[in-house]
Amino acid sequence: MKKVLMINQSWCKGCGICAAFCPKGALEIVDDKVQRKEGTECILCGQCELRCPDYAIYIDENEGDTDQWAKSY
Amino acid sequence: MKKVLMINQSWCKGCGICAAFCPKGALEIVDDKVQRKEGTECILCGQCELRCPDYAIYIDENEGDTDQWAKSY
Amino acid sequence: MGKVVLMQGNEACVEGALVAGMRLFAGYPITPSTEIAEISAVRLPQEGGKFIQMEDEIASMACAIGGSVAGVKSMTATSGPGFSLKQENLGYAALAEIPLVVVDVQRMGPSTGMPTSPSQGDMMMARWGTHGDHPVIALCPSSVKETYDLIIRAFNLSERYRTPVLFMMDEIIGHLREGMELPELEEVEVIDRKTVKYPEPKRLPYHIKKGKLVPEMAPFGMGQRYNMTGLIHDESGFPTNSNEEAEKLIDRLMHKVSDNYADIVKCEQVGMDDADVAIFCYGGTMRAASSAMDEARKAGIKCGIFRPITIWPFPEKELLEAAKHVKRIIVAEHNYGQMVLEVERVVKDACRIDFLGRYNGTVITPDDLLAKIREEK
Amino acid sequence: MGKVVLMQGNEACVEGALVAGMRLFAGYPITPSTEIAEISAVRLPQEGGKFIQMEDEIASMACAIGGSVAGVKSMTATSGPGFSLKQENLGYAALAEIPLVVVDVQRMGPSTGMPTSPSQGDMMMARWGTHGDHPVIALCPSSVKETYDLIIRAFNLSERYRTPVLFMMDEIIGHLREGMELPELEEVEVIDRKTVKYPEPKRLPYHIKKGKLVPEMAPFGMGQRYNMTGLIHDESGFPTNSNEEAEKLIDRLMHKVSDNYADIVKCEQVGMDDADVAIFCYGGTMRAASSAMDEARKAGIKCGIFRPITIWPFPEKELLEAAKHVKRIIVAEHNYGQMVLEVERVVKDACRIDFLGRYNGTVITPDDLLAKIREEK
Amino acid sequence: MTVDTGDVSVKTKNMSNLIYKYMRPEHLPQIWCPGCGNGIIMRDIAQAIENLGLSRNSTVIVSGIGCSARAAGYMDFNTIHTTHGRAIAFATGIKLANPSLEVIVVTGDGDISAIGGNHLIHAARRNIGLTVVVMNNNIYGMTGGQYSPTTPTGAFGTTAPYGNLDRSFDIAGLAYGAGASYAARGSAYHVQQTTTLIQEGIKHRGFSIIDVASICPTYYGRKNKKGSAVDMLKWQRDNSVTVDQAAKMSQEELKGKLVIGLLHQVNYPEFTYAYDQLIRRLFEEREENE
Amino acid sequence: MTVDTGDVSVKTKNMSNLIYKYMRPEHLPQIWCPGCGNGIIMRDIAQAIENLGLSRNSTVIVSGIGCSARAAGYMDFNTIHTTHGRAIAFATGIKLANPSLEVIVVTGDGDISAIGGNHLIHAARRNIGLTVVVMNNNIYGMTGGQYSPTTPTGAFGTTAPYGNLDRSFDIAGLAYGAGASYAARGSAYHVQQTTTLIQEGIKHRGFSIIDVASICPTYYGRKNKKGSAVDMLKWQRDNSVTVDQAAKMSQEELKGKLVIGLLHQVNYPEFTYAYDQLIRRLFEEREENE
Amino acid sequence: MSRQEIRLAGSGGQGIILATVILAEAAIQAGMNTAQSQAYGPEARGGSCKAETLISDQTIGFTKVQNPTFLMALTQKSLDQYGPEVSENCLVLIDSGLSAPQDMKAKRIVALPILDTARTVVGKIQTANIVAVGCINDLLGITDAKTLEKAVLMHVPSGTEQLNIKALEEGFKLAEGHEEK
Amino acid sequence: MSRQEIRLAGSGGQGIILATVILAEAAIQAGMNTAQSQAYGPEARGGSCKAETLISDQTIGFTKVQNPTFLMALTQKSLDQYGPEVSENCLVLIDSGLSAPQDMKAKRIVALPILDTARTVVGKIQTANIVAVGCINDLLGITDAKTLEKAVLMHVPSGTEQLNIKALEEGFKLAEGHEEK
Ligand SMILES: Cc1ncc(C[n+]2csc(CCOP(=O)(O)OP(=O)(O)O)c2C)c(N)n1
Ligand SMILES: Cc1ncc(C[n+]2csc(CCOP(=O)(O)OP(=O)(O)O)c2C)c(N)n1
Ligand code: SF4
Ligand code: SF4
Ligand code: SF4
Ligand code: SF4
Ligand code: SF4
Ligand code: SF4
Ligand SMILES: [Mg+2]
Ligand SMILES: [Mg+2]
Repeated sequence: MKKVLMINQSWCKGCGICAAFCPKGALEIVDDKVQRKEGTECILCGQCELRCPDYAIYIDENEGDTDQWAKSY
Repeated sequence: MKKVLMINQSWCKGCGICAAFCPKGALEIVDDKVQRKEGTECILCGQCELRCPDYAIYIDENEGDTDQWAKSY
Repeated sequence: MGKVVLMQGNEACVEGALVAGMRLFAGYPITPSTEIAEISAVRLPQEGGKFIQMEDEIASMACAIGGSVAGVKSMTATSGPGFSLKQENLGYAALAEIPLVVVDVQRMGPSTGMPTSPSQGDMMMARWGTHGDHPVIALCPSSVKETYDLIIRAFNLSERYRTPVLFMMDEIIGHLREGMELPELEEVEVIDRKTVKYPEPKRLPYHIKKGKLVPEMAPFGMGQRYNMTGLIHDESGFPTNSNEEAEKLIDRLMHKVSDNYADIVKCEQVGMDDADVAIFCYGGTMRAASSAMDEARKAGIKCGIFRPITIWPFPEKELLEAAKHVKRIIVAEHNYGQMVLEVERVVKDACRIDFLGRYNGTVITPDDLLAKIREEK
Repeated sequence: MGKVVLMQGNEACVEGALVAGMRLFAGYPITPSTEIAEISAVRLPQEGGKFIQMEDEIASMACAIGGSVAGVKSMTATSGPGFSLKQENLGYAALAEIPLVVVDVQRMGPSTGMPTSPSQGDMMMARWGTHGDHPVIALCPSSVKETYDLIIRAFNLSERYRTPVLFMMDEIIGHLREGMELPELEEVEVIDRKTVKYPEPKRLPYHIKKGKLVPEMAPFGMGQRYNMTGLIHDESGFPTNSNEEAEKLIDRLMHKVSDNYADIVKCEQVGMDDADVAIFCYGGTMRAASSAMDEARKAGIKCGIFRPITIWPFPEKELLEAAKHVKRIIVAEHNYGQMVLEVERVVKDACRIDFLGRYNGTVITPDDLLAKIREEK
Repeated sequence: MTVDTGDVSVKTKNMSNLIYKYMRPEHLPQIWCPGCGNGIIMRDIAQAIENLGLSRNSTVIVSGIGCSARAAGYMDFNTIHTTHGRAIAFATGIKLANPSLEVIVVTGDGDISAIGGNHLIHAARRNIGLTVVVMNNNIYGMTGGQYSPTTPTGAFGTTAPYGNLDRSFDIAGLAYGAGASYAARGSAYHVQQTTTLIQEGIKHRGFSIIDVASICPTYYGRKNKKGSAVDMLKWQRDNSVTVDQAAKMSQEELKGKLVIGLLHQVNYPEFTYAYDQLIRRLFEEREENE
Repeated sequence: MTVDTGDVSVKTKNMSNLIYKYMRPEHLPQIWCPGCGNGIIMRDIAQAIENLGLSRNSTVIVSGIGCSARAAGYMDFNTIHTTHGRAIAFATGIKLANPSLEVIVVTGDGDISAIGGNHLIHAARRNIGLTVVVMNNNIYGMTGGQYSPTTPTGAFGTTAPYGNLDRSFDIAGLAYGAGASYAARGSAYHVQQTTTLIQEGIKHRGFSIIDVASICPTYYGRKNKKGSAVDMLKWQRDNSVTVDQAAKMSQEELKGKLVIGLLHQVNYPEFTYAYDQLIRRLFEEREENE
Repeated sequence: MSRQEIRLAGSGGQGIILATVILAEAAIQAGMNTAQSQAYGPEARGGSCKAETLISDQTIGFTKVQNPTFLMALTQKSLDQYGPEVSENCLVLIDSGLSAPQDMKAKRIVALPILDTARTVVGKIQTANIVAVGCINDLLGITDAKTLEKAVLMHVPSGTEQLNIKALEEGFKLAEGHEEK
Repeated sequence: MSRQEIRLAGSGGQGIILATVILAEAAIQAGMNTAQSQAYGPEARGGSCKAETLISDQTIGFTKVQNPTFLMALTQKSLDQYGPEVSENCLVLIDSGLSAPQDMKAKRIVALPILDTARTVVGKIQTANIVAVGCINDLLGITDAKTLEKAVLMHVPSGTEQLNIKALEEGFKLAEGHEEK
């Protein structure tokens, strides 16, 4: 199954750790919440997941039927 | 002034430590109290004083006017 | 009839506790409770239980609580200075509703005081020693046999009400050896812990099932995962900032004891049917009182004895009733005046109250009591 | 008129203590008393004094005692759980007669409870928290200004009576900021320690000179070598097994406080001249009471307030007298019912007693009190 | 496997399998501040448990009081949040009563080394089979930034307004000196290494301690001008050396460095095991006599 | 000088000058049992003080509770017998309030390392200028022979009827691990060496500890078949090695040996000194600003 | 000045407590009585936070705000929480970015771009509380500008005086032309 | 048997407490009531030491000896201390080595060479307490020899049974031909 990057914005506190340590600069913090940065590539390395203190970002299998940002969480 | 071996029998608890570590075997315990052992020599080495837990035996200058055992203490 | 054996009070405390099911004892030596630790150290491993000497009394209390949380009936024992140190975690056990028995063999204080002298100076500390409000159950034995029986009751109460029970001994009984009849074990009532038998999904660990007094406990490891805390919590066991939940919790804790006054509170009344003067006493003081009463009656004075066996909650109903039928109550205790304050509060103006306190390391004698009985102000 | 400044209760506690001569503070942080440590840490070295953060509350209490023994006015501060831990050494200080001030900014318990919520749940612990019998002086401020003034009085009492003084604050006052007038320093009465001025050979450290209340203290290092102990001791400061000496000591300790009731016990009575109903309250609760009284009077109800400032010894004389002139006393406190027990004991049947307790983390409001005032059973 | 370039998907549980399995999501996100290192370390513990395949039902998490101590409430095990400093003493009772439980203590630097210091050294001495994970942020977070026994000399806290005069504890070193049979140091930044150290600590039969450098941007960071959470993690990244590297460095070179790795491991009989042996012996002796 | 062969003289004071000067003879002999090692060690302390020429008036002896703690009452200084385990915490207050005092803590193994363990490690960490002399008899004497944190594994006590399962503390080692800047070990037998170690400990500016092996024939000796006081001292004589000798021995060879001597010494700023510097700094800054 | 019961709400890091302290200080400096307090709690760590000041020329008995005469909210969450609690007559100040909840009874609502002003005009979002203090003083007329400035200077960390005075002035300006919704 | 109030005194290490425990045990075995206790205190460490047993066929209220009917002292110090406290009718047993103090009111005094017997006949001074137990039982007639022997065996350490039985027998013998002074 396809791996995807998941974001649970309702848990994100906007600390910026994920973004700072993403090897691809693929994340940014907007209005105290993390989001994918346009025009960057995520290589699903999982670094963000390992260091997010709030478990708000992680890699998962794509079981869902949508590929939208998980803003509504 | 002459050095002498002093004994304060009222403080002596008869533990036998002084006698055991006297290099000359010059002390003995009788009725739970230390005393000089007859026929032995005391060299005033002070070992007994150092180890007596009850400060009942010690070397002192002979200021007194008696050379008796200090049984009456 | 069971076998009669010679036993010391402190020993009876351990033997009774073993019968009640104690299988963990955590303690720290202190005169005059030390024999309880020493005998536990010998006896527990023989029964497959464990004794541990912790680094201090705080740790002992915490360790005993831990043992209970893991499902093992636990006890700790100490004397005055150590009892002071156990207070913080006593509050924890009361709030988190952890059954265990804490023995205090009282000695003369304050501070190091006179370590080997008898006293009953910790009675109020048993009630008020820790911060905040919480329920307290405390018992006081007055013979070796009663120590044995009552420590079993202490464990039973702690299990029934899920609360620490204080066992307030004194040196008089702790170090007394006398003959006592061992009960037939089958005849001893032992209340086993009401535990959750199989894990229930979404179970609320502090929810009380219909008809139950307290939430059933789930020993750690049995499969029912939940949270315990010393913070104010709701039925889920998690901290809450809700003022309603806080009030509900404190009310419930208090009421589980006060609503069951009749089950918990026991006292002995001797010769009170026709008494004019009553001796109010507890623990080892009872022994002088009973001799004094005999003497007084011989001298034609109608003397009786009112003895709380449960000292906390205070037997106020029985005492008030009794006070109405006597002219005087003499409160005799080995302290500067502790339970006498409760007697005053409860009895109000129902009868005269005299106080005989002893706080010099000696024991109140029958003669002391007789003199007080004869004294007319 | 002195300058009016905005100050927090906890800050006033430190500033007052500095004026009283505090030069050593030993503490361990705990909400809601932490500011007292924090402000002490800033202010003490500025005044040539010392702040130390110890490893726990037991050590803090011991360290403060040590400071006092070496001749420096010392203080420690904490909240409920830490107050539990200080109890053992509090008994030591009482027995060895060491002046110092112990502040407890109460928070809601039992156990960790609701750490940031107001409470007055440690009032009985202040009296009974440690083992054995010992005297207790405890004060309760009900405004920032009173905190400042009363902490000075706490130090003065501790020096005059050579005894630890408990300063029982609550979160309401501890975290309240209000304006207060700084006194002119010359006008502040500060009692300096009565110390031995030059070493006297064979001086008995616990001997009381004629006309003195307590034995003069000799700070360690001034040349008067002697012994202090937490064991029962005689005038020489050495342990004794004499029962007479034991009784003499305990009696003396108790009497130095009880005989000076008039000097030590203070209370405030507002509107009690013509009151039909009195609110009994202390500490932060006073603020709701004074608003409630105003409202009640507006509504034609003759309401008064009886407020102990000294809470231990309990102001029983004044209270009993007051009780005789009112129909009802409403005891309002932020706990499940602590001082109300003392009120009951003292007032007996002199008037009706109602209780308004709050133990859910919220504050009693004037409306709560008014409702109680209007309530007729 | 083709590497996905970053699709994002909605899934009802809204969290990774690890979190779903080992945490109590209804209580997340934690009360911890944004960027607090504790969340990272708590995840390390979960990962270590996952790697070892421990049963949640027979694992106990014990904590004291502090920000860090709140961890117990978030983890889906048998959890108990005790009194300040006493976690190890409670844990000792639990382990003794039921040695088959895996007992993990999660604690802060103040909790374990200030008020709780005595229990730490005695548990280490006894070699009782507990695993202690310290979320060491060099400060008292919960009470608002007072210096702790691990605050470096000269650093600031609300009670060290002029710079801390105390020297600081090396918690792992202290525990080792007291007899801990396993002592290691990790950091919030070094997620994988720390996970492994915790994992090995749990596996170790005896008392083990993993002192993990956490970050408290709110108090320690602010008071000491250490910048944001990100800055603090970067500091850890840039100033850590492994135990092996450290062995080759001078005292001077080691100044200001964080030494990460397994500091010490040795085998002694575990306390509750020895106790069970004793009971067995007594039972056998009794049988022989009967 | 002709050596006298043992005349005995009566003198009113009935004791040596050392004892006369530093003890309170009206309280002698001590309540200690016959042959108790504490008396020897107490004399060592007095001798060390004599050698250093300390003033009795500016020397403070602080003790906790235990047989050993009774020492305070016998010594003619400013003496304070505190609560069990808390001597160091009291002493910290005394030293802080008046750093010019020489503060010596006299304590037992239980007092200092069981209930008082936390204060020990924190005072060591702070490097506050106290000198701690431990009368270490490997047992709780005062309460009648329960095992202590220094009772060897396998040894007996009233609460270790089947042999002690705990491992034991090396008190000097523990204090060193916690940061003590001076740590030494003496014994009741080695009077002169121990005196010197105490003397150097007092001289040392900072926290110093001298862990002295005492003997308790009444409880430890009896419970563990160690014979009389004399036998126990002989054991110390025959089984001690110096630090230097120990350095050349293997772990195996060191088993059951008592290592005597200075274990560790290093210089850090003493705590109350650092504090006074801070106050001076603040005063100077204020003056500058005014 | 008649009795004012002032409640300020926002999120943990917004300096809400300091704002009430400054208002209380201003009241003192203006010769009035005051009682300032705050809700402590885990909320202080990130969640919403409230602080209060009573100001009156009478002696202050009960020290807690019971019936706010003024409420300010700087976050939607805190507005949603505390907004509905206040009565009709309470004056409510909200940041322009927020929208008043449906169940709010208060009629007098002022929306001002406090956060934005701090961020963009003053240049530091952390000064929002001081901007707010300026607005509040203007709205309630607690004291004159000079006294308020003094109060601010007594309570802000040294080194930040300039910045905070600027923030205060921007607050004054903001409130000047305000309009009640 | 009528109520006996037995007090034993000696020095710390003489096993005085054990002796009273054995007497108490003997009483129990003989179907009587008993209350045994001892003075704890620093005295236990070397100084003089006292222990007590009440024996009665009635229920025992107050548990402490108030008016001893029997006193034994094994050291001069303890005899000097406790001797003068007892009344005329108290039976006093002392070791032959001791001399009764002047101010002792008791008339019935028995001196027996207890210590000497233990040391020389039994061969171990530590057995003096058991020798004494034998004497006391004989003097007071608490129970028969068999029961007393059982009581002794219940309380002496295993391995020392032989020695103690011998001591007990020597005690019996000693008391047999005794003579009150
Ligand atoms: C007996 C007691 N003393 C003090 C406190 C207050 N208190 C709570 S947490 C804490 C410090 C916590 O520090 P640490 O363990 O380092 O945890 P952190 O918050 O930094 O994670 C203190 C002093 C308390 N709850 N109980
Ligand atoms: C809080 C407290 N707990 C326990 C005791 C009882 N107690 C007195 S001394 C002692 C042990 C002393 O052991 P140690 O320090 O080794 O001294 P020793 O008697 O062996 O010299 C104990 C447990 C006490 N007095 N106070
Ligand atoms: S998975 Fe790796 S590349 Fe993708 S966002 Fe996270 S850290 Fe960046
Ligand atoms: S690390 Fe987590 S909490 Fe922090 S910004 Fe990224 S997703 Fe949000
Ligand atoms: S060492 Fe001292 S107490 Fe012991 S026998 Fe010799 S003189 Fe007596
Ligand atoms: S001085 Fe020396 S020789 Fe003389 S008795 Fe003492 S130890 Fe023996
Ligand atoms: S205060 Fe520090 S340790 Fe506590 S939650 Fe915030 S960042 Fe974490
Ligand atoms: S019991 Fe041991 S330590 Fe205590 S006095 Fe006796 S021999 Fe010394
Ligand atoms: Mg921390
Ligand atoms: Mg010892």
